[in-house]
Amino acid sequence: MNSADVAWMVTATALVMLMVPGVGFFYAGMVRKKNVVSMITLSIISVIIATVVWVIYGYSLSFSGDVSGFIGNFDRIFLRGVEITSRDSIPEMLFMLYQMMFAGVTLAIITSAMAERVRVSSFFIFGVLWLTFVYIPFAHWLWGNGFLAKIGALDFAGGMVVHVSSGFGALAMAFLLGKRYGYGEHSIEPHSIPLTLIGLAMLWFGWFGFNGGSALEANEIAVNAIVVTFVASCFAGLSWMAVSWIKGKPGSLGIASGIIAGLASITPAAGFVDVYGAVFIGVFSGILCFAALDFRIRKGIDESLDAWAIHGVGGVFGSLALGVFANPSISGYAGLLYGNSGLLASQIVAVLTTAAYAFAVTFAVGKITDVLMPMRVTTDEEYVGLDISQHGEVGYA
Amino acid sequence: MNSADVAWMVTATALVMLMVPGVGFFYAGMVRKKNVVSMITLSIISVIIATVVWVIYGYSLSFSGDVSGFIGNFDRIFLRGVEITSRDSIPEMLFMLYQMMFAGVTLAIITSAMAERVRVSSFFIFGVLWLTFVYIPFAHWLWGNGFLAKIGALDFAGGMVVHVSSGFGALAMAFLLGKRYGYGEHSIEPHSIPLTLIGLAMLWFGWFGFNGGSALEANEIAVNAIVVTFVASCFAGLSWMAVSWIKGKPGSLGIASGIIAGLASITPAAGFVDVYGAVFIGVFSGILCFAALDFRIRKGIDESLDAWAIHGVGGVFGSLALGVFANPSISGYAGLLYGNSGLLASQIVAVLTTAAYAFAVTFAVGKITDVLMPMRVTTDEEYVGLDISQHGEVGYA
Amino acid sequence: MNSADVAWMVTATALVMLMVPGVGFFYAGMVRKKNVVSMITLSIISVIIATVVWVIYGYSLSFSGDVSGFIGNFDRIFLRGVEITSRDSIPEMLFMLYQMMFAGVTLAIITSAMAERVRVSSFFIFGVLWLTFVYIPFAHWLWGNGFLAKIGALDFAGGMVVHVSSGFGALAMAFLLGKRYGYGEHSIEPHSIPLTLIGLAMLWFGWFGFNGGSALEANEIAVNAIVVTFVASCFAGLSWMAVSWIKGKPGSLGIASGIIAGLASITPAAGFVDVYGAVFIGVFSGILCFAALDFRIRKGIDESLDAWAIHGVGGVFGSLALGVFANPSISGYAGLLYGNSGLLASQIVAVLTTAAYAFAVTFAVGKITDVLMPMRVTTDEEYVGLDISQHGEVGYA
Amino acid sequence: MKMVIAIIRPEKFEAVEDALAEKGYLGMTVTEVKGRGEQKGIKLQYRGTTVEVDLLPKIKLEIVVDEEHVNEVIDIICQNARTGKYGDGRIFVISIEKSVRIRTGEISGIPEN
Amino acid sequence: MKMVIAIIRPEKFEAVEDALAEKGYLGMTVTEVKGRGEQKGIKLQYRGTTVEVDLLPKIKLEIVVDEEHVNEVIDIICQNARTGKYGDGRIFVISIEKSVRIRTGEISGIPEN
Amino acid sequence: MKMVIAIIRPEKFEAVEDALAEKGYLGMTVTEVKGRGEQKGIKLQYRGTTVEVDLLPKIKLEIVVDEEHVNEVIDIICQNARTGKYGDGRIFVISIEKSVRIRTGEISGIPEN
Ligand SMILES: Nc1ncnc2c1ncn2[C@@H]1O[C@H](COP(=O)(O)OP(=O)(O)O)[C@@H](O)[C@H]1O
Ligand SMILES: Nc1ncnc2c1ncn2[C@@H]1O[C@H](COP(=O)(O)OP(=O)(O)O)[C@@H](O)[C@H]1O
Ligand SMILES: Nc1ncnc2c1ncn2[C@@H]1O[C@H](COP(=O)(O)OP(=O)(O)O)[C@@H](O)[C@H]1O
Repeated sequence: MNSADVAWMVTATALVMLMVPGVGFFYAGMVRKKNVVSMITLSIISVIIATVVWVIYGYSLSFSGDVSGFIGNFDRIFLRGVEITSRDSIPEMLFMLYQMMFAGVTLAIITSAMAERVRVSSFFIFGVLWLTFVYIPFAHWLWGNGFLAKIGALDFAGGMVVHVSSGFGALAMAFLLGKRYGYGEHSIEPHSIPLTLIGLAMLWFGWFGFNGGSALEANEIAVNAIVVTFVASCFAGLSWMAVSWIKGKPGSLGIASGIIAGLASITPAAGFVDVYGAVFIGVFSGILCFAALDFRIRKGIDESLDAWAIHGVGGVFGSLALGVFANPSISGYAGLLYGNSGLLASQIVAVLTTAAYAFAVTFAVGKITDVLMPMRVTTDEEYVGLDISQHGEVGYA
Repeated sequence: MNSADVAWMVTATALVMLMVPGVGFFYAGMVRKKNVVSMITLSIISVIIATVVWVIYGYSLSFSGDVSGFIGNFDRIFLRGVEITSRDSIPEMLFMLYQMMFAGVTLAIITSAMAERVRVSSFFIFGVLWLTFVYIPFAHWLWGNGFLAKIGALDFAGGMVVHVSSGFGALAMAFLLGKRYGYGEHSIEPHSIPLTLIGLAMLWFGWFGFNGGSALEANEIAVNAIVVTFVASCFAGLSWMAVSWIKGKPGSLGIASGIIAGLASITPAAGFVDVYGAVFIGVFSGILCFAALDFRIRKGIDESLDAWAIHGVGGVFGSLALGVFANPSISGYAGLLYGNSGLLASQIVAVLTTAAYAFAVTFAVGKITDVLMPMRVTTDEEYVGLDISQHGEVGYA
Repeated sequence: MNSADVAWMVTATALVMLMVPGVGFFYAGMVRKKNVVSMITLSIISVIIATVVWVIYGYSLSFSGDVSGFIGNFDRIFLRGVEITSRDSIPEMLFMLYQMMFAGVTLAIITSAMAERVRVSSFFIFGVLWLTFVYIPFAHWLWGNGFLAKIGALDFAGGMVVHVSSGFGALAMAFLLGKRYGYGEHSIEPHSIPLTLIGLAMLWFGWFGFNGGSALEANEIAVNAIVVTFVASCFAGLSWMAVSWIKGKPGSLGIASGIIAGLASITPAAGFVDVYGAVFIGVFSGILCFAALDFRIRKGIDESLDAWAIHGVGGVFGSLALGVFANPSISGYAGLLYGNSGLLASQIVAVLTTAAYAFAVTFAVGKITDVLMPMRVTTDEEYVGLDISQHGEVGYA
Repeated sequence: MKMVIAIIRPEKFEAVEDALAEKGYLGMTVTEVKGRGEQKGIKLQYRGTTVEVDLLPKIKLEIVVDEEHVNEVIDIICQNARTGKYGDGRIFVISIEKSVRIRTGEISGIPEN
Repeated sequence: MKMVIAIIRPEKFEAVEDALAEKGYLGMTVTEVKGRGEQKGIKLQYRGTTVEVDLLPKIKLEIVVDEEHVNEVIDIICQNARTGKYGDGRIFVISIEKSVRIRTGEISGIPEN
Repeated sequence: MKMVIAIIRPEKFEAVEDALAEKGYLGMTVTEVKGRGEQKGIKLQYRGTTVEVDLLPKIKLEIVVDEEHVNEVIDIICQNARTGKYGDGRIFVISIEKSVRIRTGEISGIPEN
């Protein structure tokens, strides 16, 4: 055990944990006052569900062994045999916890598409199923030596495992659940931009642990990861602001969305690209995700808080971009720019597979949940708001 | 000096520091708008008082030497001789600072019972007395090689030193100060659940430093501590939610309370129990603390923000549970489950001693303060709110 | 590369990053509801501008080489040659990122003087110019082996580079921009004290990274820095509260301001003074900065959120105080108290130089910006608020 | 028709609301307001100087009822909002000339004066 | 002069505002209120027990117009605020005795009753 | 008795409040509202397009006084709330039929019309 690595990874784990309520606040500020409690609580519930699943079988199925490239085995069920100490770097128990937080954050992100209309009891069922049939397979495929890892696809900190899965999953859920009552007819305004920006602060801060910690050691890859992560986020904030400024004013929610777009996009690449790649990924992710958001609004799809446009599209873009920009001097992997087209090919396969799978299986999982217990509240419950109808609480007295 | 341990403990100290305003926000969201500033400020003042006391004599009396098991000596008064460097692990100066934050958090927790009615000037007197006559002795008894440590009682990160002391202290103060004007007659609703949940986020995040840092090194105990801490908190959130759901709806404040109950309960045990112990402690702490809260409401006791039901009862439960679940493979200490009944016996003695002492001496300290300067504001001051009457400020314009 | 140092410095970098939105929330709570988004966004924009400038030429001009003591060279332009690994301690790339956050925070602090009246587009121009002509020179003079470093002036974590520069810069901008419409005639009340205190929490927490990280290693200097930082902040909060209590009530904003005053004042000294020095610096900074604030209000200067009174005056005071209190047993530097008058002399020269330069050049930079694009919004835009007029958003629906 | 405008203590709102509902007075519109009474606000002794808190939070109820029910509504409010201390609030009655139900367009009141 | 007081659904506010502006009715004062209708609130079935949500957020508009425009204003509001479901709200008309423009001091209305 | 309803700029509220108190008019109820004037809102030139800010924050005062004091109250408000620019606000006077002090139950006004 290297105590310096432990020192960093314990911290990184805490940082990722903070992202869970971070997602909650980020989303909650953008919904109406009557759903603020619901929106934050869905994130908190997400990490609770993830913890239960992870401790029982999630970790084992993701990271223990491999069954023909598709899924892990049950050797680590109930965390059997997961040690708190190790010969080198960090103990498996710490790795387990760190990965658990990722599962929690990912489930929290997908609540975007359920905003202001999901039944809380059904969300428990959905959460368990979704982690089991989408998140855990993805974690295994890319990080548990599953088939995507075997074809050489790379995903440093979750461009596909976290962002494509939740982004395309959210898109599926938006189709399944349908629009919020009155969506498109009257404006549904963010009720508290400061709350959203508090969420942004937590996410931006937590992302140091998310990407920096994915090096799993306090080493040069961690250093590179946090540098490119922060640089990409700033350039993305700037480019989103610039393109949105052309049509109107530079809104804070636009800058915030750009920052998250940059963060999501650099996530898969943070351990492979250098600062120049980060600037490129940052600038283009801001533009691309803005266009995606614009597209989804024009199509009238109520994927309410844009997990798809930002995380989904950002994750896809970043996963492909790393196939181009991976600089062998960082981690040894070369992208197209450095004369290797194989990586980009693997990335394309992985992105297509994960995006399609996430969309389809999330839809199926949502459908099954809906049959077991309706996922959407009644019109009356939606009208009075989920805070009262689902939680019996009022956000602000 | 081991720089990896320093790296972790500096971080852990910062994390615990963040819990101080965290307690403030957590509490402040649950009081009425007219007392929001007061509630946050009481926490800030708590750490200020703790710092002054700690630097002058608090640290010395807690951790320097031992006078017949009951109290330390004055050798480290004014931090005389506390070094910023050391041969191994972390320097004493860092340990001193880390412990100082604990004193601050503990005093902040006890403000639960003073919510919406305490005179701010009296709180300064109370704070100094309480730290001197309750907190410092407890820290010495359990962590400064005092008599409870000598009989073999264990308290990893403050189940008794922090949670029993502040929880039972709060109960005493609730009796001493009496109910808020109108308590039980008209509803006193939380004015901002999002603010409470921001506090929750800080507490949950900070607890990584609170329990993880109590290993004092970046080692396997720290790893174990953060794993069991997080697992217990999630299971406790879930069990509290479940039992409260039976009677009504799964409120966010219930889930949040469950999480804090789980955190408080696992605190004494985090360095001794394994994940299974954590699941057990988590599940039962949620149920037990819910029952305690229910009991105190039925009794009409206005221990306003439930430091007793959550921290007090959670701390007692966790301190006893470790006597059962302590797994020798973690830190070498065995509980009842591993065939050792001695530990549980020590824990029972320690819990009874600390709970009774905290209640009685806090009551006495409160009474003395009250004689020196009334602890409760006038009815008019209470009616207009402490923000205006104590601080001359209005929370929200 | 020392992985323990990396572990700490990666964390410290994240902590300083969190201070950027921290400044935003701290300020935003003190302005009117109609400018809350603007105030937070200015901080976010600050770090974005700083990142772009830093990556392109800011880092190079600050820290690469030296052109006759006044400025660096272009060798590190576009971060050319900045490595992610190193033989000892931390890699240059991490140092670059850590310093980048400082530039961002400093620009955020100066927005105090622009509150509720700055045109967002002009702020971009101002930001680039100000970093180029004020911040970068200062960083070079004191930390890049520039002429102030050469005469022996010390600035541990930015008393002059960060606080004098932004504080005196803000004063200049207050003169340049003039008062807010209606300032002094009707009250301009803080719209959300809880939001300000959330900002305070982030700043206080982040300052562990700001001062502790300035040791650049997880060593005894880092330990000393966080201890004296926290102690000074508490004593300053207490002394500000005490002097303000004499005239009225102990407001939370006063305690918060005192804490920030203590933090700003200890910043230049944190690696050189011991706890006694910290207590002294803390107590006096609270009193001094309170007096400065009082003075600026009596003079009718609308330096709206008191960057000058708190950061400027605090930075000056702390920079001088270290010339007195520097204890050679900490880092080898002796102050007046330890019989060395040379250090104080250097500090006086450095403080006078930086304060005068910051004021004059910021004024010039502001004037130039104003010519290029008016820095102040129109009266109508100010009347409806910057949130609507600059960002097209409403903070709270 | 008359509109009964009552300004009451926030902590008495629940009691008033329930009492009105019990007697069948369901329709009402509620606004959070601040009020200053004729005795000015509460005086806080503070280190010799007296600080006056002028504006205290109140709840304003607007209840439109037929003329014959005005007195009953006033009685219910008075009984349930009273503490007997300064600040209990006021009830004002004004005349409604016309009342329209938006859902149906039906005009349910004819000007009475 | 009359004051038209309309209590409408928040989500219909924009439509009403725009429709009024289009017809030249610009002046208005808007307040966020909560309201309980004559059918009480919404009943949520919840595990056997029924939870009633009494007070729902509404927007109150106050529009002062000359007598001859009252009916048009009422019509515009009704048309744009109606969903046909319970909770659409009410319009009340009261008489204004005097109206003063603060900017100029000009008194633009003479008591009409 | 009359109710004087004044809609003024938030930044003028303090001045009005103090001026009223000085003359002995203590009782009042204050509501935060938003208002649109007859000139619509403020027009912001923005890159060619004009953005109109319709609803600006205002403070609504409701002051119930005896008939003979109405004009004085209006004068005080006008003097202290005026800036001379659009948006200064309006004062409306309505008739109160009955006024009850909840604390005592005393009915202090008799219908006057
Ligand atoms: N003349 C008035 N005009 C308008 N509102 C009033 C008037 N007098 C009192 N109020 C309202 O009634 C509330 C209670 O008034 P107050 O005089 O304190 O009560 P009490 O009649 O019990 O002494 C005030 O806060 C204010 O909102
Ligand atoms: N008698 C009343 N007095 C005052 N306000 C009323 C009254 N009746 C209804 N309202 C207001 O109108 C709103 C809608 O009333 P409701 O009866 O639900 O509508 P509908 O007439 O469409 O059934 C209520 O929320 C309340 O604010
Ligand atoms: N016809 C009206 N009905 C109700 N309120 C009005 C009316 N006209 C103006 N107001 C209120 O008065 C405020 C100021 O009106 P405005 O016309 O801008 O002022 P001025 O009379 O100084 O031009 C508005 O924001 C609105 O709240």
